[in-house]
Amino acid sequence: MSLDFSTSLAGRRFPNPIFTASGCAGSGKELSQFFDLTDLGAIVTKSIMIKPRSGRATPRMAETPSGMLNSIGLQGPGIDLFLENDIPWLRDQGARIIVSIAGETVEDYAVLARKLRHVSGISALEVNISCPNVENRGQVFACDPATAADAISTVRRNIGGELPIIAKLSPDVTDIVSIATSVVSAGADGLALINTLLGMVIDTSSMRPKLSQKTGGLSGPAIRPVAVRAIYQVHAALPKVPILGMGGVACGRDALELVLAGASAVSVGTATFGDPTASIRVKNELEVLCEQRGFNSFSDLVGYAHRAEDANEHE
Amino acid sequence: MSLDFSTSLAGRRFPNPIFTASGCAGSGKELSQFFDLTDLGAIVTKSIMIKPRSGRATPRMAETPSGMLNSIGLQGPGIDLFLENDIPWLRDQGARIIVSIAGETVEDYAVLARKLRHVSGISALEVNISCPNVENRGQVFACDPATAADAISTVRRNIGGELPIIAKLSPDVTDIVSIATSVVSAGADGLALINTLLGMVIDTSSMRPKLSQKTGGLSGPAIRPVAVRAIYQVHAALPKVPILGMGGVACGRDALELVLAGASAVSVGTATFGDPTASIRVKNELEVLCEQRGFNSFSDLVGYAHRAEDANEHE
Amino acid sequence: MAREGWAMINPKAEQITSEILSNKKVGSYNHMVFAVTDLAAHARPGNFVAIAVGGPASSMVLRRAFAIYRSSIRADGQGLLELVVAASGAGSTWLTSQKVGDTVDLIAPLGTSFGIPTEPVRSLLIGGGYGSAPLFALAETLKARGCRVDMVLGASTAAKIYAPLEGKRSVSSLTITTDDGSAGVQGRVSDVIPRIIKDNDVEIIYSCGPMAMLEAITKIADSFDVLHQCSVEESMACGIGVCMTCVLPVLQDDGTIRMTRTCIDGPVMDGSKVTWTTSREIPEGVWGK
Amino acid sequence: MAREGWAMINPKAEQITSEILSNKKVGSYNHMVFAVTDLAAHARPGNFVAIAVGGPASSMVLRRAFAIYRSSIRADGQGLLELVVAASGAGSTWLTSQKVGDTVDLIAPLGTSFGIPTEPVRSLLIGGGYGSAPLFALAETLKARGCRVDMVLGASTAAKIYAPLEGKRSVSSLTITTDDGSAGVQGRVSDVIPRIIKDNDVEIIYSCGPMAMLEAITKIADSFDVLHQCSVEESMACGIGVCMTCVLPVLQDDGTIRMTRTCIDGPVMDGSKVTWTTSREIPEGVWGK
Ligand SMILES: Cc1cc2nc3c(=O)[nH]c(=O)nc-3n(C[C@H](O)[C@H](O)[C@H](O)COP(=O)(O)OP(=O)(O)OC[C@H]3O[C@@H](n4cnc5c(N)ncnc54)[C@H](O)[C@@H]3O)c2cc1C
Ligand SMILES: Cc1cc2nc3c(=O)[nH]c(=O)nc-3n(C[C@H](O)[C@H](O)[C@H](O)COP(=O)(O)OP(=O)(O)OC[C@H]3O[C@@H](n4cnc5c(N)ncnc54)[C@H](O)[C@@H]3O)c2cc1C
Ligand SMILES: Cc1cc2nc3c(=O)[nH]c(=O)nc-3n(C[C@H](O)[C@H](O)[C@H](O)COP(=O)(O)O)c2cc1C
Ligand SMILES: Cc1cc2nc3c(=O)[nH]c(=O)nc-3n(C[C@H](O)[C@H](O)[C@H](O)COP(=O)(O)O)c2cc1C
Ligand code: FES
Ligand code: FES
Repeated sequence: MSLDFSTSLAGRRFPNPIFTASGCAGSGKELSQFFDLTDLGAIVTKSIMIKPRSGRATPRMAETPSGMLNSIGLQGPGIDLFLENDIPWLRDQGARIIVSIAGETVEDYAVLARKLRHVSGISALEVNISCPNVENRGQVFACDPATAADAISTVRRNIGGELPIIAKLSPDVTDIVSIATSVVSAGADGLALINTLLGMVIDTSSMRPKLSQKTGGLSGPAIRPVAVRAIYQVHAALPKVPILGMGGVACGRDALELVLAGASAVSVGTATFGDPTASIRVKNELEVLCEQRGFNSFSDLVGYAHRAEDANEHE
Repeated sequence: MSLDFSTSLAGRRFPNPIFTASGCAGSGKELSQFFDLTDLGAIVTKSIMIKPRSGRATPRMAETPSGMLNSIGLQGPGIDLFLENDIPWLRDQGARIIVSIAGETVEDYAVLARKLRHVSGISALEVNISCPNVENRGQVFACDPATAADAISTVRRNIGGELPIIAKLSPDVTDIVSIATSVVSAGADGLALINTLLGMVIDTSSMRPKLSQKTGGLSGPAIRPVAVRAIYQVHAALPKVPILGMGGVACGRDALELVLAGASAVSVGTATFGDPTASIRVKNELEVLCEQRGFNSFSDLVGYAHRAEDANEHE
Repeated sequence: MAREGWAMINPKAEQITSEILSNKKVGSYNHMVFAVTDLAAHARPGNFVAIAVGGPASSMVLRRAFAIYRSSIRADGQGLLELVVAASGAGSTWLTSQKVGDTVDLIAPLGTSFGIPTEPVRSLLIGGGYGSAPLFALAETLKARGCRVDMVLGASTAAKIYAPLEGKRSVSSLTITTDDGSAGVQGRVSDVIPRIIKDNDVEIIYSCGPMAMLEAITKIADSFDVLHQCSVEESMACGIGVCMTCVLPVLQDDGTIRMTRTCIDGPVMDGSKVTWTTSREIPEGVWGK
Repeated sequence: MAREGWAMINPKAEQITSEILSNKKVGSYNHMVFAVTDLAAHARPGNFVAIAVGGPASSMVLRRAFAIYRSSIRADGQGLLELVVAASGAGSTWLTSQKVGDTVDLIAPLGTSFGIPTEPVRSLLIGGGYGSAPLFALAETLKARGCRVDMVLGASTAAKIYAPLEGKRSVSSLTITTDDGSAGVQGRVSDVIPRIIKDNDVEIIYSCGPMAMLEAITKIADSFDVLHQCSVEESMACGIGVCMTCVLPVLQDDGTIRMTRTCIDGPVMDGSKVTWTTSREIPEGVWGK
């Protein structure tokens, strides 16, 4: 029997579990040069804000051992131009679309949700709450259960009952399970784990922080053990909440690791910078690995590492 | 003029700023096969507990991209045998000794401090508070400002006024500055930053967590950007509190990065596993880098990356 | 934005495993030849390649960009790409230490190329350090179009001037400057350019080199009201337009200044449209600031 | 603990840059020869080497341990170490793909060695897969001491039996077992050992191979009351005794069972003193549990 490689996330079905990661696939156009976007489970768009954003000054990146720092600062055209240009184009390609939104205030999230409410052709919203909350001394929404829940419940109220909400959490917290629990109570249908870790590189020639904004987000294989841990912990605590996993996935083995920890789908981010077709390769390799392990359905592998030590092994 | 490579940490002077990292240098004997222990600024001993500890079952480690996970579980002989065997031996070598202690209850820290109070030949105590607090649902001491302060003030009270206390913090917190501030108020003379990050690896063959205890501590170059960020943040907030930096240092450049961020001394951990003489190499390389930059005194480099953007450059 | 349709983003780019056919030290640089497909036929002067570095277990997750020095199809049909690589950090040091017969993962051709005038014009090509690399192929193309080509190459010291004999064939004059005077005129390229522009009545400048040099050339070009196409060099994480790390503030056709990706809307850009800035801040007036 | 003074911890170990002199595929393995200093003279059967893998920009931070197959000093004084390497994961695959003339960073000799009886005894050497590697040099040593040496090698399939002709010189009998029957007896080493022990009146068993095999052999050895020295294989982060990752529960002279480092108090250990456990828990009775 052949493998059913489709997955379900927050009530939606996707033909396969490999997605792009927000901010790591441009508008989709750039990658469509290298492969057909419909070959992926979904395209997750770069987090969009209400207004056009220049992002931060350069240098915006620094390579680190098995990873990189970025401080793009959410450069983008703003929601109106995004809905005018990017979404129709992706829809024309036949790609499944997950729109990522980001705000600086709770009201921002409300506005964005209302703008997206009646847009057709979107499979889900990914709500990036790893942004500084300008109303709360710049503290990141995702760093506090209450402000995280605030942002999510606001989206829930404004988006209506249709579109699934995936809350994207930051790993830079003392207790990620409490944040996860809080946003799920606030109406999140799924969780995206993990966003980047806060890091810094100092240029030992100039003897100053390398990035113009000093700190940046650490991504890539270096952080994979943190992603696996976060996904495992959250899946153990909230086994029914679907997880979109990400963090350092560069091959099928890596994706499988996140799936076994509890991810129902996996986004490929930084790996795409080193290899434009990384996501397609990850997808193909993961499919083979699932088959080799004798599973008929991808969904049986989700969270499989949680089974009891003495559980009967899968035949 | 030649470089003054000595450093001062929590009121004690060390001939150079490169130390071993707790848990990464055995008892010292094993490394003394490869170099003279007095060539390092200090030897930081493996965290010792009150009683003998078997540590955790194997597998205790997993390699990760540019890093590794460990879950040794503080295997050790207990404080009495440690004081009987390890300390006299290190003292005989002429090594400068920083003793790391770890407890499961606040009272453990009190007992350990009292046992160490009158031991001669110790330069400082490193208090590892990244341990589960059995009296508080296993929550790690270092993850909460109050429990972290509890452990430190207990050590302070029991150690007397003589021996400097360096509190070793975990990076797995939402706000490391608040923890740092709290332990300094509680009597810490210095801070050790950072302990390992909580991570997990899943074996994709057995489809279970690779480590017997599932999670482990992530160390090595992969985490260096997190260490630099933590040191930079804490030094910015508490510029007068000396920092013993660590996390992914494998060469002189890496050590310099931590120093520029604010570390007065740097411990070399995981790198020693890949290269027994790593700490000596780091020391020699760092010395050259300091000289090349025209500094007369190592201490002028500590926190140098914090100077104002328009500050006059060092001549 | 200048770029309109998605079909225009690197339409000829291919990702291939490429064998190193030659690797020779020339002054401070390594001249390296790579076996490629007939993508070589599509590479234009100014395009770059992106190479994965460090081997299968590499800790370096990002590609390195290199300007194409020459691209050609050998008589036997084998496509060739030639690069000039300075061993500076870990990635380029790894690349230059690869041996003939070793293979690398390479994507090319990427980015914009130098605009070639349809009429014969008097051109000045200016390169700093390995920035001379893309200029020789450009010189050939311009020469073939009947253009006059003068060239200025500058570097800190003689060993960092890359100017092989065969490369200089198409050049009417070559002026060299070095900071230490070890070759040519002591000084910077900007010291000698104004006179060359005047003497030869230069109509267009092409440049490639460090950002500070490009900025200085832009000022001179603007003061003489001469066109200036420069190949910029910003840190690039992806090289294919998906990461937004490589941006510069560039004046758009709609009058806005936008943070523009130098990997797909560059590396060749109109110098006068770039807001050159040394401060680590977004300049005033940039769209979305 | 068996080991008393610090001076006894790997007293002859050296860290060197070592050139690969030969690298040949033999069945499933690579037989590799490394140029070393006269540390080769200090290596004893059972010792291992620790090699850094992945090159200068490696993402692999830990060394890999390999049992020494042979160590010798060539006529011209050149020290040689020979290893048998199975390309399994990223590190060993990197190592086996290095070419003759490439260099690696290597530390040797490390760990304990097989104890050699002072009197001639009847010995049985048992290897699983590449676990045969250290047994041939041991066989030579035993033979030179007048011991009878029988050998059993087992693996899943014929290609995984490493038993070169020159290695077998010192062996009185060689029995091979494979799971799939592609060579020798179909089955496991434990199926054939009891008969060999009885037939040859074996006094001491030396073994090297997977942990499950060593455990099975320990049971048999104990049942026949035969000495059993085994070379264990636990994941090692450092190989020099500083990390505590490589431990096994081992009975000490003072009667306690302690989590003992297999890199410095092993890899060769007394099989009957090891608490073999497949559960991922510390067994009851271990000191400090
Ligand atoms: C469009 C373009 C064309 C280039 N052409 C050439 C060329 O023809 N010959 C050549 O030798 N080099 C060229 N470079 C620079 C080259 O891509 C490498 O960045 C440089 O070799 C240093 O890399 P490294 O790995 O040795 O240094 P590392 O310090 O290891 O690099 C770390 C990171 O910083 C980036 N970085 C470091 N230095 C530079 C730099 N000067 N410019 C941009 N990014 C940098 C690297 O790309 C990498 O991501 C070009 C760069 C760009 C963007
Ligand atoms: C004392 C000793 C002697 C050994 N002798 C040999 C030998 O003669 N020939 C040979 O081919 N191999 C030998 N090994 C195994 C070898 O050290 C490597 O672990 C193995 O080659 C797999 O490494 P990798 O990098 O390919 O796999 P990876 O999966 O990349 O390894 C990841 C990590 O897990 C560890 N690991 C993986 N497999 C094993 C294993 N089977 N045993 C211990 N650790 C493992 C690695 O050391 C590494 O730290 C020996 C190991 C030990 C401890
Ligand atoms: C250059 C870059 C830009 C990113 N932009 C966003 C973003 O806009 N929104 C978001 O939620 N995450 C963003 N991320 C985080 C990724 O989506 C992902 O969560 C993270 O990088 C970990 O995955 P990876 O290791 O596969 O890259 C960005 C990451 C990178 C490297
Ligand atoms: C095997 C291992 C054991 C460790 N044991 C201890 C310990 O006993 N006490 C402690 O405070 N830190 C311990 N650490 C943490 C290190 O001291 C250090 O903080 C951390 O590894 C980061 O530094 P590195 O990247 O240089 O290893 C241990 C780390 C490793 C890898
Ligand atoms: S380098 Fe990624 S967008 Fe230009
Ligand atoms: S491998 Fe580190 S103590 Fe044995």
